[in-house]
Parts: sequence; C-alpha cells; structure tokens
Amino acid sequence: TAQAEGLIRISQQFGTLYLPLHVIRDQNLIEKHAKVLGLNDVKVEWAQLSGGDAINAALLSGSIDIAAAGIGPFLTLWDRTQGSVKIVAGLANQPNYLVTNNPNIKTLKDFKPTDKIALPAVGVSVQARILQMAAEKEFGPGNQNKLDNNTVTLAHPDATAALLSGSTEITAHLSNTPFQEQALKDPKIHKVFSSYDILGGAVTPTYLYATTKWQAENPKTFQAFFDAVKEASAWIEANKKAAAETYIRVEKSKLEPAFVQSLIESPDSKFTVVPAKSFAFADFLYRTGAIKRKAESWKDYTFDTLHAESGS
Amino acid sequence: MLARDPVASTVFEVDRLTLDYPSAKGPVRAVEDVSFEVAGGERLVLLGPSGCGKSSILKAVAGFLKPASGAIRMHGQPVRGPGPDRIVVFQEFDQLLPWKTVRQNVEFPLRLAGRLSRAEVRERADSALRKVGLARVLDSFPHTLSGGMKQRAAIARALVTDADVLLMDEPFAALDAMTRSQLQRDLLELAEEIGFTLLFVTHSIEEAILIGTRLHLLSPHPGRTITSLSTAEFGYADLGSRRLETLSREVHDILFSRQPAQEEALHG
Amino acid sequence: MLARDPVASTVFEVDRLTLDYPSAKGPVRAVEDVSFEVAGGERLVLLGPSGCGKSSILKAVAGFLKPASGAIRMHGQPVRGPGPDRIVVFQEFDQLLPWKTVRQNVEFPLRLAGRLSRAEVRERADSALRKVGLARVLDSFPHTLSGGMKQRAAIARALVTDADVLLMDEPFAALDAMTRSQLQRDLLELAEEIGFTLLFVTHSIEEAILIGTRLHLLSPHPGRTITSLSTAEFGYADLGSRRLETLSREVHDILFSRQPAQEEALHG
Amino acid sequence: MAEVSGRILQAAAPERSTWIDWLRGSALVRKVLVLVLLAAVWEAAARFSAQPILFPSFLETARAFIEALLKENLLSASWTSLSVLIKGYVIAIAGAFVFVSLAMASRFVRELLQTLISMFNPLPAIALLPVAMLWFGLGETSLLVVLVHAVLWPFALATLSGFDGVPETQRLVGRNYGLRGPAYVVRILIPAALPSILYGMKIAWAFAWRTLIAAELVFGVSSSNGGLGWFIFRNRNELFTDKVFAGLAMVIIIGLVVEGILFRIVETVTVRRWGMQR
Amino acid sequence: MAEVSGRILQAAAPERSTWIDWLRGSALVRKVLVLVLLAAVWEAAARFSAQPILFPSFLETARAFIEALLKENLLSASWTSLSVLIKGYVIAIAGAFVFVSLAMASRFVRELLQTLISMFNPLPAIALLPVAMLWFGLGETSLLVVLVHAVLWPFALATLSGFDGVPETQRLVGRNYGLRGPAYVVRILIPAALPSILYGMKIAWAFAWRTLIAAELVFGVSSSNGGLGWFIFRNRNELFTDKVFAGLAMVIIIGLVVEGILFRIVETVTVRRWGMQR
Ligand SMILES: Nc1ncnc2c1ncn2[C@@H]1O[C@H](COP(=O)(O)OP(=O)(O)OP(=O)(O)O)[C@@H](O)[C@H]1O
Ligand SMILES: Nc1ncnc2c1ncn2[C@@H]1O[C@H](COP(=O)(O)OP(=O)(O)OP(=O)(O)O)[C@@H](O)[C@H]1O
Ligand SMILES: [Mg+2]
Ligand SMILES: [Mg+2]
Repeated sequence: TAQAEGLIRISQQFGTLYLPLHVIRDQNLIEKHAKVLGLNDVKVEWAQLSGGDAINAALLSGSIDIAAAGIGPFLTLWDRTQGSVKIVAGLANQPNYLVTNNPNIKTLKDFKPTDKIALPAVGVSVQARILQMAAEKEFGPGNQNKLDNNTVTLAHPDATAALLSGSTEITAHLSNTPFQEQALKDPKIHKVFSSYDILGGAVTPTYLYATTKWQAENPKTFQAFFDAVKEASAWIEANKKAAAETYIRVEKSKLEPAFVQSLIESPDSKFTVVPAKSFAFADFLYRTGAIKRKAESWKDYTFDTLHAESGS
Repeated sequence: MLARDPVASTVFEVDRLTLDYPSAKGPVRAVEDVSFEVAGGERLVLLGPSGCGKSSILKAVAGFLKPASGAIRMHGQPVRGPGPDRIVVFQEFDQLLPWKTVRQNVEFPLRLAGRLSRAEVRERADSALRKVGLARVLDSFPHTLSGGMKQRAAIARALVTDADVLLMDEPFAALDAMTRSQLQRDLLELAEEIGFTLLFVTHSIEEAILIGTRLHLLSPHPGRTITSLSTAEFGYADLGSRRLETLSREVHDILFSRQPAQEEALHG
Repeated sequence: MLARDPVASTVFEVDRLTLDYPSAKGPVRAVEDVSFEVAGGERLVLLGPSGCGKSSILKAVAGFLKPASGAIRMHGQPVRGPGPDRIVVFQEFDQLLPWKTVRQNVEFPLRLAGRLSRAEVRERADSALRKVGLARVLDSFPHTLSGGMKQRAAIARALVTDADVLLMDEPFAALDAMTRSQLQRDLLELAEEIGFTLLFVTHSIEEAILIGTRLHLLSPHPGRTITSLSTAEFGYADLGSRRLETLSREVHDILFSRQPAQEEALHG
Repeated sequence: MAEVSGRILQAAAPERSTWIDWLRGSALVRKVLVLVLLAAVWEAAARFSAQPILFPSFLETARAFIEALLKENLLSASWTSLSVLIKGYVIAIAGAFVFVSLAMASRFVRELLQTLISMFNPLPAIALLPVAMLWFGLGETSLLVVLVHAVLWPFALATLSGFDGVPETQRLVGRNYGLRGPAYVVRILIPAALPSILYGMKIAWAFAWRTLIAAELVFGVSSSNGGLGWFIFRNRNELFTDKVFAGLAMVIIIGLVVEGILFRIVETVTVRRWGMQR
Repeated sequence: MAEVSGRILQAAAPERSTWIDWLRGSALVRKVLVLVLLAAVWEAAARFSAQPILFPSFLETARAFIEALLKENLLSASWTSLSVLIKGYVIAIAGAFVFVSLAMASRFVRELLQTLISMFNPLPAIALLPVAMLWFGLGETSLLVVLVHAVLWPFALATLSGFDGVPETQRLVGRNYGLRGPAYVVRILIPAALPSILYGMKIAWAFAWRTLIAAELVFGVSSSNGGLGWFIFRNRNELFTDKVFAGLAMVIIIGLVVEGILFRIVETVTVRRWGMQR
C-alpha cells in the first residue's frame, strides 16, 4: 500500500496485555511524536480484531499497518513471507501459567490421557509452543509433542469458564493474563508452571509487527509509532494506577479497577518494547521444523530501531 | 326396474344442515337448512346451479366440513370426520396422488384396507382400470394423463373400495358421450350388484334422472332445498323416451325458472 | 344464419401435425398427422373420446407444444410460441392466478395489454363477470370459488381480451344446464359481434353442433382425423329439432362405432 | 382429525363474529404459554447444572439483559448489528432475484447458478475471510460480503426450487398473455412461488444472524460502536456469561418479533389469504 | 420462450430415441464448461491479486490438493468429517420428521416447534458451546449436538412449510381413505411435500458442512485423527493458504458430487418423474 506518510492503522486485541496501545490512544501519543518528527497531521485508525489469522490476513492485505499478535503467529508469517514482516516492538513481558483444577497434577508427568489441556489454538499459538517446550524439557528432546493428545482448542474465556466450573473434561489451561489471575482467585485452582520457569526468565509473548515495505515507505510514521510505544510503556511502568484507569475507561471494561491494577503491578509483568526470549521460540520452531527459515539472532526479525536494546 | 331393499333403513341423514365458510368479512353462508335422508341402496342426486353448494354438502357428508348448524348422521351417529366408509370422488382433477402411478393410485385404498392379498389387490385394480378404459396407462403417472383420464382413474379408485357409501362430485363431467354412458351403466350395474348408497352431483339433468333414485334440487346463494323428487322408476330403458324428456324439462323448469328472485341475473 | 365473412382467409392452419410426449420408455405419440385450416370467423370444434389429443392440439396451436413433425401456421407464419393473439381457456380448474381476486384475474390481460384506462379495464372486467354470473364474488380469491365458478371466471378472462383467436378447452363442462346454454348463446353473440376465430373442445355433441361452424372428429391413440363436417347451418333455432338430433346421432356413430379396432374395450 | 383438515373444519366453528379475534387471542395465548414453558425449562436446567459461569439461569440472564439495556447500550449495539444485517440481507435477496431471473432465461446461467450454489453453499464464512480482506479491507464492506455469502446461496436455492415447482397451468397462463423475461418472473413466478420464497427469506434471516454474530468478531469494528457480536465477545472475554446470554437473548427476541409479527403478517395477507398455504 | 415452457417444448424435440442420452450428455458438457469457466476466473483473479498467501491461484490449489491427497491423508480426514457429518445429518433429519409429525397432530406442539425454530435458528453455534461442553463433554457427542442444531431447525422449517403447502385435495384424499397420525404424514404429507423436503435437505447439507468445519476446531480434536475442519484450521494457522483452499476444495467437490449426483438422481426419480417439479 503506497500510502503517503501520515496514516497508520493499528489492530488491537482484547486484554491488559495491549495496555500500551490503550495509552497511546488515550494520550494521542502518535500524533505527539509525529509532530516532533515534522509530520503534522497524522491520522490514526484503530481496528478491533480477534484471532491471529484474521490479523495476519489484515496485515497482508494492507488493511492494517501494525499488527499485534503472539510470537507464534508472527514467526509463521515471517517465515512464509521470506522475512518481509518484522517486529516493531514487544508489548510487555508477561508470564503464561499452566493452571489446573486437578489437585493431583503437580508436573507435566502427572497428566493422564483423560486430562485435557485447553489452548487457544492447538499447535501454533504461543501457549501451544510453550507447552511443547515444557514437554521437551520434561520428557527430553524429540518429545515435544508428547502432550498433543491432551490438548484441545478453546478460546481463553471458554477455557477459563470450563476450568472454574470443574464439571467438564478440561482440567488444565495454558492461560494468559487476565484469565489466569482470575482463575487462580479460585482456591480449587493452582499453577503447574509459568512460562518464565520453562524459558528461564521473563518472556515477551506478544508483539507489534509491520511489513518492511510499509516501514520503508513510512519511515517517519513508523518512528513516531515506535516512540509512542516506548513512551507508553515507560508511562505505564511509572503510573500503574492511572494506567489501570486508562484501560477501564478506553475499553469500557466492567472489571474491578483494583483487579486490573493488580495485574499491572504484578512483579512478573513488565511493560517494555524490548523483546525477551523471542529467539528461544524462533530457535525452537526451526529445530522442530515448524518454520523453515533460520534466524541467527533475534535481530533477524526485528526492525533496526530495536537493535540498540539488549533484547533476546 | 332397480333392485331396492324394501325395508331399507336410513344410511345417512342430513338434518337442517347449514354450512359457512370463513372470510375476511365474516362467515359466508354456502348452504342453509338443507335436509334429506338417504336409505341403504338409494342413489340421491344433488342438482343445482353452479355455486349452489353441492360440493360443500358432499364434503360435509364426507366429514371434511363441520356444520355451522344442523347435523349429519351416519347410521344414527353424528359424523365426526372423514373415513373410508364414505369414499369421495372429488370434482378436482388433482385428486390422484401424483407420486403414484395410475395403478398404484387405484390400489392405494385397497392396500390401506389391508384385507386383500397383493395379487388380489392388483387384479381388482387392473380390472377396474380396464373398465374405465385405462388399461393402456397403468404405469403412467397422473401428470401425463388427460383431464378425462384423470377423472376415470379417480372413479376406478372409488369403485374398487366396496365402500358402503359413495360420494361422487361430477365424476363424468370431463368424459365423452360414449365413455360417459358406458360408465353410467357400469355404475348402475355395480350399485345393483353391491348395493352401495350413492350421493351424486351432476349438472346433466338426464344423467341425474338415469342415475338417481331421487333428485334433490337446490337453489343458490345460499343453497336451499327447492324440492325433492323420486326418479326410481326411470332407468336406461327410458333413454330417449317421452316421459324422461318431460321429466327433464320439468326439472329444468323447477331449477331455473321458479326462483327468479334468488337467481342472479346471468345476463347484464 | 351465422354471419360469416364470405372471403374469409385462413387464420390458422394445422398441417400434418404430429405430437409426441417424452416418457421413460421413449416418446409417446399423442396426435398423428392431423390437418385442418380455420378461416377468419370460423369456429372449429374438436370432438373425440377422452384422451384422444384434443387438449394437446389446442396447446400446440397456442404455442406450448412443439410439433414432432408437421407445422402450425398463423396467417401463414409458423407458430413460434405462445402469445396474446391466441387466448386459451384451459381445461384445468387451477388456471386462475390464486394471488389475484376474481376481478384482478379478469383485469389481468387487459392491464398487460395496456391499451385501456384503469376505469375502462375495470368496467369491462366487471361487465364480463356480471355476464358469467360472478358479480357476487368480484373480490373473492379463486380458492373460495366452486369449480364451475372458477371456469366461469376463466371464460370471462378470455372474453374480455378481444383476441383474434380463442382456444377453449371444455370451458362449459362444469356448468349447470342453464348457465351453460346462456354462455353458449353469449359466446355466439360475441363471435358474431367481434368476429373472432374459435377453436373449441367439448364432449357434448349437441354443444359442438350449436357452437361450431365445423366439427373435426378424432379417433384415439394416437389422435387421428376421422372426418371433418360443416355445421355452419345449425344454430340455436334448431335446438330440439329433428335434423339436429339426426346429425347428433350421426356424429356419435362416426365417433364411437366406426373404429372398433382402434378403440379400447371399455368394458372388460 | 380436527387438526389436520384444520382449515376447512375451522371454517364453521360456532363462534361467528368473533372467530378471528378469538383465534388471534388464542394464538397469542398459546405463544406466551410456550415461551413461559421454555423459560421454566431453562431455569430448571440451569439450576440443576448450577454452573452460572457456563450456563446462567433464565432469571440471571433476564437481570443481565435489563442491566445491559439500561447501562450498556445493548439497544444501540443491537441497532448497529441490525442495520448491517438488514443491508446485507436486502442486497443478498435482491441479488438472488436478479440471478435467479437470469437463470430462468438461459440454461447456461441456470447451470452456472446451480453450480455456484452447490459450490459456495457449504463453504464456511471463514473461507471468504482472506479474500474479503484482500479485496474489501476491514469494516462494513467485508462484513457485508460475508453476510451476502451466508444469505445469497440458500435464498437463491429456495427461489429456484420455488420457481421449479410453479404449477404448469399458471406458467402457461402467464406465457399465454405474452409475458416473458422479467415481467414473467415478477408477475407469475414470484407470486406463484411465494411460499418457497418466504421460507427462503426466513432461513436467510436466521443465517444472516448466525453469520453476523461470528463475523463481527473477525472484521471487528474500527471504533467503540461495535454491534451485538462485539458485545457478546467483550463480555465473553470478561467472563460475564450472563451478559453473553443476554446478548443472545436479544438475537432471539429480535428473531421472535420478526418471525412472529413481520413474517406472520406477510403470510397472512399473502399466501394464507390466497389459499396457497394453510 | 423455449427456456421457460421448457418441459413441454422439449417434449417433442426431433431427436427421438436418443433424446435422453443427448440431454444427459449435454447437461454434463454444460456442467464441465461451467466448472472450467469458474476455474479460469479464479486463476485470473488470483494472478491479478498476486497474493498467494491470501489467495492462492487455482493451479497452486490444485497442486496442494494433490499433494495433500497423497501425503497428508486429506482423504481420510475427509472421511472422518464426512462420517460425523452424515451421522449428525441423519439424526437431525429423523428428529425433525418426528417433531414435525407431532406438530401436525397438535396445535400446541406446532406452536412450540415454531417458537423453537424462530428462537434457535438464528443462534450461532458458539452460543451452544459452553452448554454442550457442560452436558456432553468434548468429542463427537458435542460435535453432533452442534451439527444437529445447525441442521434441525432449517430442515424442520422446510418440512413444516412444505406440509402447509400440500394441495387441499390431496390432503382430503388421504383423510378420506382413513389415514391419520403418522400414516397420514408418511403416506400423504411427505411425498406431497417432497419438493420442499428435498430443498430442506440440500440446505441442511450445506449448513452441516459450514458448521462442521467451524465446530471441529473446538470439539473434534483431542488427538491426531482430526477431520477436514482440523486440516483447514491447522494449515490456516501455519499460513499454508493453498492447503486451506485445497481443504475447502474438498468440501466443494464432495458438495458437487452429492448435489450433482445424489440429489439430482433422487429428484429425477421422484419429483421430476412425478411432474411435481420441472
Ligand atoms: N374454501 C371456500 N372458502 C370460501 N367459500 C367457499 C369455499 N368453497 C366454496 N365456497 C363458496 O361456497 C359456495 C358453494 O360452493 P360449492 O363448491 O359447494 O358449489 P357447487 O354447488 O359445488 O358449484 P359447482 O357446480 O360450480 O361445482 C360458493 O358460493 C363458493 O364461493
Ligand atoms: N404431459 C404429458 N406427458 C405425457 N403424456 C401426455 C401428457 N399430456 C397428455 N399426454 C397424453 O397425450 C394423450 C392426449 O392427451 P390430451 O390431454 O390431449 O387428451 P384430450 O383429448 O384432451 O382428453 P380429455 O378429453 O380427457 O381431456 C393422452 O394419451 C395423454 O396420456
Ligand atoms: Mg362443485
Ligand atoms: Mg383435454
């Protein structure tokens, strides 16, 4: 799309993970940074989309310029497009928990064939990849698919509801914020592991990405967006209470403000543009044959603007 | 000349029958205060101008129409609904079931009754169809028949049933003179043989006199009884005779000239 | 007694017409090698036993059936399809359009022709409906009419059109004697007045002689011409006369006794 | 027997002047009775399962419904959806009519249409997603494309088979009076096939909803004025199952109103009045 | 005119003994022509858009199709789906017949059925998801429940309105010979309403597919033997759009076969043979 500079269309999904986007929207940060770069009337459009494949289709068809989705769908797209899609920024470091309502399950070894683990998309979602990595770690190399027969595809809210109800076959859920926190409020539910345990430290599960073509044609808009995300992340880290209020206001959410605030204030959660542990995914996917394209480092699939940071 | 049971008891009875049809502007009266009794083996013919309610009376006797007032009784019991004891030949051409061949249509009531073996059913159906001249189209579907052929198949279907009561609504209207008189004779023969009771509608006064043992004349809008007259003594032998002609004319006059007030002007 | 154009030219011509219907077992011949010419103002009546192909010929002339061989020409041009120059009254009761009231049904062809104002259309339709005795049910829908009333509405719809050629398939079969003779007279009157050309099917030999200027007699399976005879000199004045009766009997005999070989046994 | 030969037997029920009122009254009474019964079954089933997060009871849903109406613009969300739905519905139905009319005029178009129907009818809306995105982008156009896909094929099929079932005689009458082409379709085939067409419209209506609710999630909304699908999605994400059910109840209520009032009136003044349908 | 009063005019086409063969041949020829045309349009559109990830061309899809057939068990995946589909289809259709037959026997059941139809018909399958999970668990039962939901209501509606359109005279004939209850439904109403019922079956078939493809993602797969929906989902997630299209092509091919052969044969030996449909 050979748009003249000055238009940016951003997709957004649901949840506190996307808080930097809410803040950008609330505080008109793109317009602010564009002005600094000499772009006076930048037009920002927001699209609410759900599902990695809808978002990828929108990006490829030029319906949006910035996509926001998990590392799994991103790497698949990067692979299929021969690297012409790259990461602009990470959204935040956040853990994904494997939660269960079966008191007998302490490790992955305790899963019986009848214990079903819900994932948003079997096989390809971030959660699915984390589970595979965990299985590899637990059962040894080559066994990453050992739990595949236990997994079922279920959207986070349905999976959480099923888990909380305790009356379905779903006994575990590799979840996401805020669903995992909501589930863990119930005493019957406990955590089996966190993605941080598996990958050995903080993980950025979700990214903002764009096509290299768009970046090349809109360098200033791109820069303004990147600066805006950076500022938004920094602002959130500095103003967690206000950030929670922003979320509730922009999203017209009915969640308790205190609960939202607790999500943001969680010590595991950190809002930053710097990717963490993305390369672990790229490497894992390449090793297991899910993607054909080998990345030498995390810099292969991110834009230069990030390369100064100490990502991984 | 007709063999009638001397102590025939009433088979069905129409008692001060009034029939209404609903319409947007409230009920429309089709038939008012019509009464007659039909004894076993009798053949009552309804005669009257088009639209006077003959078909409606027939459908009421068949159990399809509920009287607005009055009653219809079979063997003393009020009629509660339709049943295979009163087989109807409808006026409409679409009364054959389109998904059955001509033969299957005729076999249909026999199959339902279930009293005969398959071979007997087939034999009876085929012989009835041969009688009405449809031997050539046994395996054709109704939509490939001409109008008259459809009516003949429907007549065959009614005649195979051995029903006590036959209700026939202008069954011969679409037939040529030859077939018509042939079927009239067949019907009379069968009536004598089996002794069924018949309620018959026709527009041909001559046919009415030949077929009927009694005529029931109706005036239109709504249908009311004009009079009722016995024609039991007329038969095929009287065809073309003076007295049949006289009676014909008389009936014609009763029907069409005596009620000028009630009849609608046909011209202008 | 009938006013006929002395130098009437041929209006339509049926030339060695053969009609087939497809069936699972190959084509079935309905009509074979039938020819006739009809001059302007003539009234040709097709007479023949039920199923001999009268309706088929009529439908072919109307343009609904393509000849398997032979030709049908209107004013010398082969008939290519149906058209409002040849208005048909079908044999079927369901020929009224059920979504139109009786009046709208009759107005329908006039509306389509678009030559008259709304008021004129209405007036003509109403007067035609009054003529056939349906003034009472102008605003009723067809499904609330009796069989005879439906046929009368269809006749009215055909008569309002001023078509050059009328094709009528047993239009009076469902009518009582009085209405029937009334409509016969009306038809003849109109024919004299407007001078349309008529192809008419009936089973009543008397009606055929009265209505027709010529009779075309057909034998069945498949329909073939037996003979053709002029009846132009017969009119209503002859009703009940010796010579009409003689001719009737003669026609009856030609139709039904001369082809014993071709006729199917009606009895047994 | 009373029930099946119903139309005729009702004919002369003793109630004379008031039979219409009585029938209307009774139909309404029966309908309300049915609805009360269903609500009771729902309430009982929900209480028995005792899993409000998966299956809220009728009363909980009713409460959420009222709350959503008052505080969360459920009405305006419904209107947003409904207006898109109506747009797509009308486009699809008009398109189907045009297509089917052409099919009546040429064997080739007919074969083409039949093939298209049997190809596209079983395809789920997601199949269209990438192509719709590619050609129509995000937003209402794509939503309409998906809706039209959901509605066009079944409706065209209904119309086509309705046309095929028009009685021969009526067809011939139309031809006889010189009708051909579009005039023939409009004046003969459409009214004669109206029962099938109305059925097709009912089905189309239902499937338009089914599709819209699902498609709104994918094609989303560029701002806060999401429709009913979005309302349902948002509440599902925040685990307010009672509100999800309230949103679905809205779909049901709109459906009942359209079916029970709109379609029923249309049927009463057309096919039933004409004696084409009981 | 030839096209519309077609049936009659065909009647006497010059080809005598071979007209059936000729017609069959020509119908096939026409069908193939249409399919070739559609493939060409597809190929051209895809080449013009030049976005193979979003919209692969016909040839790419064909290649992927063959590859999937040979290497990825597309056939067995299709069979898995088809067998579930047929199961659900048969259950739904049998259920609808029972329901509609009861509706014919009692005004109350009729009202109940009509209300249920207008309530459930517009509900998307996701609405059933939590309840199905709660009561039927994961796996085939839930899949069947969702399928039955997709098929039952539209089919019941088709049957109901078909029954309502049965000509009065045929109805009366059935009654006259003493038929009532189920015998009346089976021997009169069903054959007389067969055009509508067949139409309902076609629609139901299409919607069963639409639903199955979507529902398999949720309920179908806990193991590796997923069906066609799973095949499509997996490849979509991995952006193998050509394989997604190959999976959809399989749906289309099955649809064409069922529609073009199965339904066409049934129609030929029933409603067309009986003169109930052109
Ligand atoms: N379904 C109906 N709804 C309303 N009115 C009807 C219905 N059927 C018949 N009628 C009316 O009832 C009256 C009698 O009709 P019926 O069919 O009994 O007449 P008929 O004597 O059989 O006439 P025909 O000799 O023409 O067949 C007519 O005025 C007709 O309009
Ligand atoms: N659609 C059709 N398909 C096949 N055969 C048909 C079709 N219509 C009529 N026939 C056959 O053609 C022959 C002539 O039928 P047609 O309707 O022309 O007879 P008809 O002379 O009008 O008889 P009737 O006096 O009984 O109306 C019959 O043998 C009939 O079976
Ligand atoms: Mg009558
Ligand atoms: Mg005929």
